[in-house]
Amino acid sequence: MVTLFAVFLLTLLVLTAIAVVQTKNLFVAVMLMGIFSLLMATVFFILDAADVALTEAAVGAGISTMLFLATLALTGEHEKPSKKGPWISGLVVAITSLILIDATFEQPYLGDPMAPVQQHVAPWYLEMTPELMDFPNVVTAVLASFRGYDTLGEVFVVLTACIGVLFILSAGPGAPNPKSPRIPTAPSVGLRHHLIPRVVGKLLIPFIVLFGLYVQFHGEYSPGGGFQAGAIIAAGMILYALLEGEKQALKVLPQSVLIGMVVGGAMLYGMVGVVGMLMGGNFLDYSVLSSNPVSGQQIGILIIEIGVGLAVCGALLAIFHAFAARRSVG
Amino acid sequence: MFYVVSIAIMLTMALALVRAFLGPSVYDRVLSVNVFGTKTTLLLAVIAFLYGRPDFLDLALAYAMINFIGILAVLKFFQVRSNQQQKNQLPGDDLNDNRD
Amino acid sequence: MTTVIDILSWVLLLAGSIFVFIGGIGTLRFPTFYTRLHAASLTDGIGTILILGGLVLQAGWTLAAFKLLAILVFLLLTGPTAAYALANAADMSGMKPEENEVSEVEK
Amino acid sequence: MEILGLYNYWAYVAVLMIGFYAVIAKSNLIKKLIGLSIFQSAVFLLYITMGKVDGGTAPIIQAGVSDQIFSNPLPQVLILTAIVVGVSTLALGLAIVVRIKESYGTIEEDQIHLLDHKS
Repeated sequence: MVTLFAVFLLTLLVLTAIAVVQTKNLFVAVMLMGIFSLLMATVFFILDAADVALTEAAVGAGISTMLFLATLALTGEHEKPSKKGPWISGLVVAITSLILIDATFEQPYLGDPMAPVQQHVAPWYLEMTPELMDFPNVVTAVLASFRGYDTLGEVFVVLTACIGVLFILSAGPGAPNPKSPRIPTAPSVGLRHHLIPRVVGKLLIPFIVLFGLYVQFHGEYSPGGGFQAGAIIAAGMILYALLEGEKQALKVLPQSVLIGMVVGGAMLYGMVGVVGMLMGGNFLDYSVLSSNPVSGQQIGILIIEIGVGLAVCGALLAIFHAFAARRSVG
Repeated sequence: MFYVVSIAIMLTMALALVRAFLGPSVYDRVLSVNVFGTKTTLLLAVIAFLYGRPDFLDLALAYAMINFIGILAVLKFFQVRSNQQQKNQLPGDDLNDNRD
Repeated sequence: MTTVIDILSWVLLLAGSIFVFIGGIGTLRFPTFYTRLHAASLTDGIGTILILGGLVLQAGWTLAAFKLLAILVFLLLTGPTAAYALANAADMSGMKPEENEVSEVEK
Repeated sequence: MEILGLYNYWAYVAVLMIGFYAVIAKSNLIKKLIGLSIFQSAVFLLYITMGKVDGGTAPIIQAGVSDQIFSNPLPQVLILTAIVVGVSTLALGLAIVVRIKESYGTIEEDQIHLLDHKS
């Protein structure tokens, strides 16, 4: 029955995707992308991926919508009709989709427990997590410990992307110039004139941050962890920036602190691995961190999740501020 | 029982989606995104019970928060854009006929 | 006792879904933006209260009930705020209710 | 349910191809990035679909409940990190679009080509 729900939602998903692509107004496309993300997250939840649904909701529907809006404010929102005919692209897409649909008939059916992907490694993870880490969330265990190398790599990708964005957006005609004072109508005033959203929003920010901390530190027991918590806290701080203006938000968390968070988070993650090596284990093997291997694993996972949370939160906020600080040119 | 509720919510989601496709003004679309977000929150809460795992209600809470922040971001976007249009004295694209 | 609570929660859930669905129809069928906003935001409020209230009765005295109440408080704070913000933004952009009505009918 | 067993894969193909079409056929750079996001989401959908097990539940072990079947945690971990990495690369792309707009005054691919050929 719930599978039928998934079928219905997937149909809506495909329709939304078509609408996103065919609309000429980019603002509308971004709004529909928000719906697309929410639908995607619901489908993930129905397909048993609670952690992924939380991430997709916080990142896809929240952060990327805001990034798109910040870009649209700088570039304009009307798509000019393309001169090149869609026929060749349509043909390429049609042929590729025929090949892919042909390939799907080789796939195991949805939920088939005998599918090859279910036979290897995953049962071992499910079996060993209670034994080695003694906490229930297998996804966190795999993320932070069994496949800790992967996650370290991802954190450094986020760090690199953040550095890239800051470099690209710190030069050029639209770059924020500290010497010239802002004109009062600049985007930095925040939503001063909207009393009700301001009051309600400011009331809710502490709870959003608190919820983010809960997601961060309860990630071993329920859906959550550093990635989700970082995104949720970043969304809360972005709400503050929206309400009170960029300047005020940067006073609370200056750009230097944010960059410190990104670098510090990534370094914290790496240092846990190095400390493990110094204590006689392998890189990112947390068992040696304490006399009891299980509590060693738990300590290691807790610390690296904090590192991930700091890095993601700092990176997303730094990127948002880099976009918001630019003036639109011509 | 939960099935009936979730089907009703999903049908409402579909109706809101049709409104998002039709427009006609951008505000209608933002409205339907908002309706869609709250309905998704409710749907998740119901499905958490349907699956017998009410500990997953965190997700619904996160959705509610993110949806609100998204709407305020849109509001801010409108404000920034109207500021820009005043500043540049551009003819400005009329918001109210975005039929596409 | 449990059957009474069960029946009560079902009644709440059913009433909530009816309200939610009516709101959905209103969002789709009403002629102007402000009327659609009216349909959506009002039924959002009552539908949320009823559905989450029904779920709270199902959950009993557990952590889940507390989380549901948190979601309820959150939605009740944010829903009307978002509706107000939207109406305000539409009004500021020069979309007046009465003009809009006329033009929409003509279209 | 047998007939619907492959529906998720078809939806994945449809979404993937819609994103692909946006990337190759649209000339607006932001539209291309939106298409890329859609494409990316389709890949996420494929992975999560492969991890689902019939009668399973999310891989978070409930205390006091035995004999539970869990869905595969591995694809979920891969996608969880991929989503966050996806948004940071998206931000990089958008930053480049902003700079292109400032340098060329447009974000339409064909006009950028024209400007490049003129100079």
